[in-house]
Amino acid sequence: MEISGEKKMEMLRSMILSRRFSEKLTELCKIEGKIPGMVILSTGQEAVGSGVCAALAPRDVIITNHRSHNHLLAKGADPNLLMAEIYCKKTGYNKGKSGTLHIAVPEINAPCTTTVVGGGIPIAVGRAFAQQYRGEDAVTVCFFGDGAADEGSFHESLNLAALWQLPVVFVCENNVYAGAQRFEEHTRSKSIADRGAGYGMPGFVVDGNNAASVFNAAREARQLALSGGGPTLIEYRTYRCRGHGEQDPQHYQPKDEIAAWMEKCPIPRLSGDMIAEGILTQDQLGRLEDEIRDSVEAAVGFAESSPYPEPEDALEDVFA
Amino acid sequence: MEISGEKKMEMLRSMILSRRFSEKLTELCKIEGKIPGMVILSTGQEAVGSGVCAALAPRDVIITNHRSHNHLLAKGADPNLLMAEIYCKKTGYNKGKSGTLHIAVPEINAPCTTTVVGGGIPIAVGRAFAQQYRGEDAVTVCFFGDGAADEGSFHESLNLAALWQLPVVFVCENNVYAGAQRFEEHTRSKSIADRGAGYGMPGFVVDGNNAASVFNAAREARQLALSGGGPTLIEYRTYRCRGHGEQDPQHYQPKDEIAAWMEKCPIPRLSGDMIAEGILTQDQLGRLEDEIRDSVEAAVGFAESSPYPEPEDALEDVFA
Amino acid sequence: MQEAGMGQAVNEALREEMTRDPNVFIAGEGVGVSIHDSPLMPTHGLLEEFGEKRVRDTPVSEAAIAGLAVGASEAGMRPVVEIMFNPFFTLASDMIVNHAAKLRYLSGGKSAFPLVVRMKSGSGFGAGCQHSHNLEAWVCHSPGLKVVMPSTPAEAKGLLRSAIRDDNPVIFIEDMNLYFAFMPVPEDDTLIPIGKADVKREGKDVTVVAWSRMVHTALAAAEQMAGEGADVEVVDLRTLVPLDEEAILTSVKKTGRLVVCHEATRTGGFAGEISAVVMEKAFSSLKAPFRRVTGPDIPVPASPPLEAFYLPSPEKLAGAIREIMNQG
Amino acid sequence: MQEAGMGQAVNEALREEMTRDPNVFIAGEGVGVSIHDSPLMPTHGLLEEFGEKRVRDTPVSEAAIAGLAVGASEAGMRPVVEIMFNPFFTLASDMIVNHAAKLRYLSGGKSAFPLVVRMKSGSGFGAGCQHSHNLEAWVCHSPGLKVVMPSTPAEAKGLLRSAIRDDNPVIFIEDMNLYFAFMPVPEDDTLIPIGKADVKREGKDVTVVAWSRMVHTALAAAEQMAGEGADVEVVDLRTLVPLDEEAILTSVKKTGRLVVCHEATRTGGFAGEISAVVMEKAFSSLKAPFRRVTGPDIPVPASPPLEAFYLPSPEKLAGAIREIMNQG
Ligand SMILES: Cc1ncc(C[n+]2csc(CCOP(=O)(O)OP(=O)(O)O)c2C)c(N)n1
Ligand SMILES: Cc1ncc(C[n+]2csc(CCOP(=O)(O)OP(=O)(O)O)c2C)c(N)n1
Ligand SMILES: [Mg+2]
Ligand SMILES: [Mg+2]
Repeated sequence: MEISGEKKMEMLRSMILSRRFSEKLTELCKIEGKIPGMVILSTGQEAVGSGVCAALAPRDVIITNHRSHNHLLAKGADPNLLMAEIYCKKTGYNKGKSGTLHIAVPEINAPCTTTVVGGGIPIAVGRAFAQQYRGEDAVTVCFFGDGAADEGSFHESLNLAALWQLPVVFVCENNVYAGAQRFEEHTRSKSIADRGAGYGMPGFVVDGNNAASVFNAAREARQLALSGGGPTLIEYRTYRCRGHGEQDPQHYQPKDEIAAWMEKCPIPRLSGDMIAEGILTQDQLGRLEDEIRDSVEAAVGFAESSPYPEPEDALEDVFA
Repeated sequence: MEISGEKKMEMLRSMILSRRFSEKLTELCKIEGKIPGMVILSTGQEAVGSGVCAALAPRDVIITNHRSHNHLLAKGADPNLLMAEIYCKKTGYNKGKSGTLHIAVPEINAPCTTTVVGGGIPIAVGRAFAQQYRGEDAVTVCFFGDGAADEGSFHESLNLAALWQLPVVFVCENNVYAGAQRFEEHTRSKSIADRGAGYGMPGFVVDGNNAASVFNAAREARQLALSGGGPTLIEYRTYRCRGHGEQDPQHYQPKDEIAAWMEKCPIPRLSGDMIAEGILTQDQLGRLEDEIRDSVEAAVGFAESSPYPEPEDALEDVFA
Repeated sequence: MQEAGMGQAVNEALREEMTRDPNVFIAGEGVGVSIHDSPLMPTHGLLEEFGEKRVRDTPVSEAAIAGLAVGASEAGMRPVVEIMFNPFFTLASDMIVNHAAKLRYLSGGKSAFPLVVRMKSGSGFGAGCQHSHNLEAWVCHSPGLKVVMPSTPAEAKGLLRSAIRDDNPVIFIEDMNLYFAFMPVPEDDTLIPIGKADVKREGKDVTVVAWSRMVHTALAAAEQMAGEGADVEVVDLRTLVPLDEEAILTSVKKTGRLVVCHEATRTGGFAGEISAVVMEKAFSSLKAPFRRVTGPDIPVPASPPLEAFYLPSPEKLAGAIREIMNQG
Repeated sequence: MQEAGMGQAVNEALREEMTRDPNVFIAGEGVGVSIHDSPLMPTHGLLEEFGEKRVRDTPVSEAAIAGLAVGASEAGMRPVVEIMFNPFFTLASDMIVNHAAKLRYLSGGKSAFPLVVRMKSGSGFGAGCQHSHNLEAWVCHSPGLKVVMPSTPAEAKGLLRSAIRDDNPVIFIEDMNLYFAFMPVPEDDTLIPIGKADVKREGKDVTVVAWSRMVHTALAAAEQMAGEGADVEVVDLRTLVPLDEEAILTSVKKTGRLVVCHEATRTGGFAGEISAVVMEKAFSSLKAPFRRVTGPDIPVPASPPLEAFYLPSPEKLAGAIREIMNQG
């Protein structure tokens, strides 16, 4: 299907923002003690979050996982508040209680982020249930990894979502690795999408490094869900260009494999297409890059200058 | 494949024993306070346990579930000790600690019976792992229901078993119901066997009321597993002719559905074939029935005359 | 006042809350069409009354059931889901403990998860240890959850209504034996606050703290001891988290003696928490050693004499009371 | 004697037991090829040494990992499986609590399940509450399981070897902070018996019971209090189940004062069990109220000042000791 220039621009901006944001974190993580916890990035995978979220309306909900920053930025998270949370500052989205791994942003309909692998999937089903129950014109998208598809929670959730024809799109981001384990080392199945059939649910394998294909598949699945056609399982094939997290030396990842996938980087691919189509100039791209770079620097500035929470703040927010 | 007369005889005997044993329990359960706990029977489904176990060697292992009596008898359990355990007597297989629901008979390689739905599946994988690790010429069979196939444990286990090509045969006994829920009310999938593909595992739907088909499918799957070809998922289609358990009034089960399936009863089907083939006479069948009836009566007598365990025996057998 | 079992009381509470608030729905295995065709069961008749939209039979998938509650509650709905038997909580525990209980905190207080998880518990049915295993101590040790264990139908009704209206995840545990014990249930719409214990019997010599079915064991033991001249106070916790420390301490300061009775196994049971609170905050009031009367550290056996041995009885409890009456 | 962290000590124990007994194998997520390329980690190098047959990387499937151990151990193998972080125990809990712990009992003593489940625990890494959540109280409340939580590398080594040789399921919890704390580890093949506590510091005024990382907190607090003239005895439980009651009671009978320190959250934590045992069996020896120094009843927060606030510190522990030194 035709994708508007505006949507393409939205995806491009979102991917570049996500990439610069990640690159900045890669840099910051090298400074001992700067960023608490395990920073986990989507470098190279940006087309998935950015393409899927471009296909969504603000009222649509996403549930994400440990590799969330790209998804959250694409859904409209404020880089300042996101960075401040990653820094574990009081001004962050979750007052520093979450840190980098579980950032929840209900105000943009990204209300639950979990780092329990597979944990978001049943929750997404529950969120979609509420949408169906109330007759909302909205869907829920659940992002999870190829490794997560081996958890029992995946199975129970997809079966239930299909049974009840809930308006949910299951987005499996197959980035070749689950921790240090390659895809073919954790399942004998040819694809995760193949599993859809076992639940009576359509399943597709889609190029996850092509923002346009990502967008189109998500748009169709969303449409199906909105029209009462139930859930879809989309497996986006992409690649984790950095380690599992920033502390991972990637010793088990072949260098030439990384390089080959870097060649397939979704950002120049989309910007190149847009330039060829005449809807983007090198100049505009340069200005976009600059603007994004500035906003990332501003986010770092905001986070750096923000205070940590007070120790006793730890006692708040357990019960409503 | 050709099935020997001996094997057919073995299956017939095992099915009739299981049926009479169950019918006796149905009777006993009507007597208030006679049989503790929830008695759960396989009436109408006997071809599955009896056909599968006939395809196994004594050294092969079975892991069974809440609906175990047929499986255990078919694997060679002693009716006396089984009945005594169902009666919760000290002389039972498990000294009354298990009762009807979790009877374990390691001496016939039926070492773990669990009533947690789906709970046996990961354990079967572990048991098969030990067989592979040690290079044993044996397989593990795991019996579970159609409802159990919706549990997360099913998914994780089948994926792992396929990945490691373990010598295990997954036997899904699809008896149309999971509790009060019909098959099509708990999954949108056309079959449980369809799920095999998602793990890279062969999956078959087989008539579960035809002992010969049951036997043949199990024999092939066993052969594949023994030869290093990994696991198979077999879904036997059958029907639960009684309620979920003996306390279930079956109010949600259409009477004509029960009657129609009773028409497909696997026992006369096999004995009829055998008579037609000339390997069984009416007379022999009558003697077999008598003999089995006597052994079931004897089992009841044994159980009735056995003592209960002493209260303090409860404290034993926690730790090895 | 009508007489009813706890299942019926739960049923009434569900019916009334579902009628009051369209955000309330129920889900679980057999909550609609059940193998039990009995009006004594908690969800009996609700499917007929509220329809398939609000009474959702689920596949046998405990993690999905719990996740359904987590996700739907975040959206402002008020799910009441059932985990059929307490031991199957294990299968839902990641969703409950790592998600329902923690996601609000992780959001910095932005999200809320107003859900109720109902679970059946209790031994006495010969079903064995995979069906009978009281695990309230687990949920009590999971910050972010409230835990309710009523002892009477009337309180079950009032507490469940409060639990459904509470903005936090509440674990609501029903002893199945109480489905078959008929007691008065008011027809009004009383709410009983979560976090308040109830003194079920006043006494001056010894405090017995109990909850759920064991409250009746405590009352029976108290009667027995009354014949021996000991005046037993029975404190029914009703809610384990938040714990009504004040009620416990007030009683112990009066009596100077404490026995805790629970059906769960001994080691690591919630009696330990109560002993710790009392030892921290009313140490000087204590006149005699503490006693616990609990299930022994074994899985619940199926055989009737063994299962009876497992269960704390009024006699065992009276024995423990007697022991410490002679001291201090 | 070599100096090593607890990860290295665990590594040695695994290596030695795998060498000794071909029935021992290890399995889990990243136990072979790991994202951590560090010799400080417990399973480092074992894949290279023992090969893929005995060092099994699994998919992200905690229930299957635990079930693998249950099934294989029934066959007489001795699996040592890893659940990466303590909160993910939830996902394995049905297999461990309803199966590993109960199936022997259900078999009437015919089967045995000689397996070890290793879990990493402990806060301090800014990873937040889904990675940091000490749940030892859960497994301690599950009859059929033994529970080991060592405080030093040398004891981790000796205890893990005993755990692997034990014919029962053993839960072995390693605080990750101790992977980076170097202490002497003997090169001999000492076995430390499960079920024996160790007095890490003798003292006459107050007993501090602790385990795992908190033993070091207790020792630091004891040093601090020594400067104030209080003589603190530190009892390191090492094993929580079976509990070495004798060691605790002997110490409390000597000192008359008890503080329990654990990292897990307060309500329902294992300190309650210890208080109950002491209150039952050494009541008359007690001179002062009991104190617990534990994590507060909150999920573990990520932000450094909040996470530090969560952790019981030597200062907080010293404060509690000081309070009860002034009494009795
Ligand atoms: C239940 C659970 N098990 C293990 C982990 C540790 N862990 C974190 S991420 C990860 C790998 C997940 O792989 P995948 O789902 O493919 O996501 P990716 O990291 O590749 O995006 C693992 C094992 C966890 N967080 N949760
Ligand atoms: C984990 C778990 N959830 C729920 C139950 C209650 N239960 C017992 S049997 C059963 C239905 C199982 O259906 P199926 O797997 O099809 O087996 P069948 O009874 O039909 O043989 C249920 C829900 C249980 N025992 N374990
Ligand atoms: Mg991945
Ligand atoms: Mg069934």
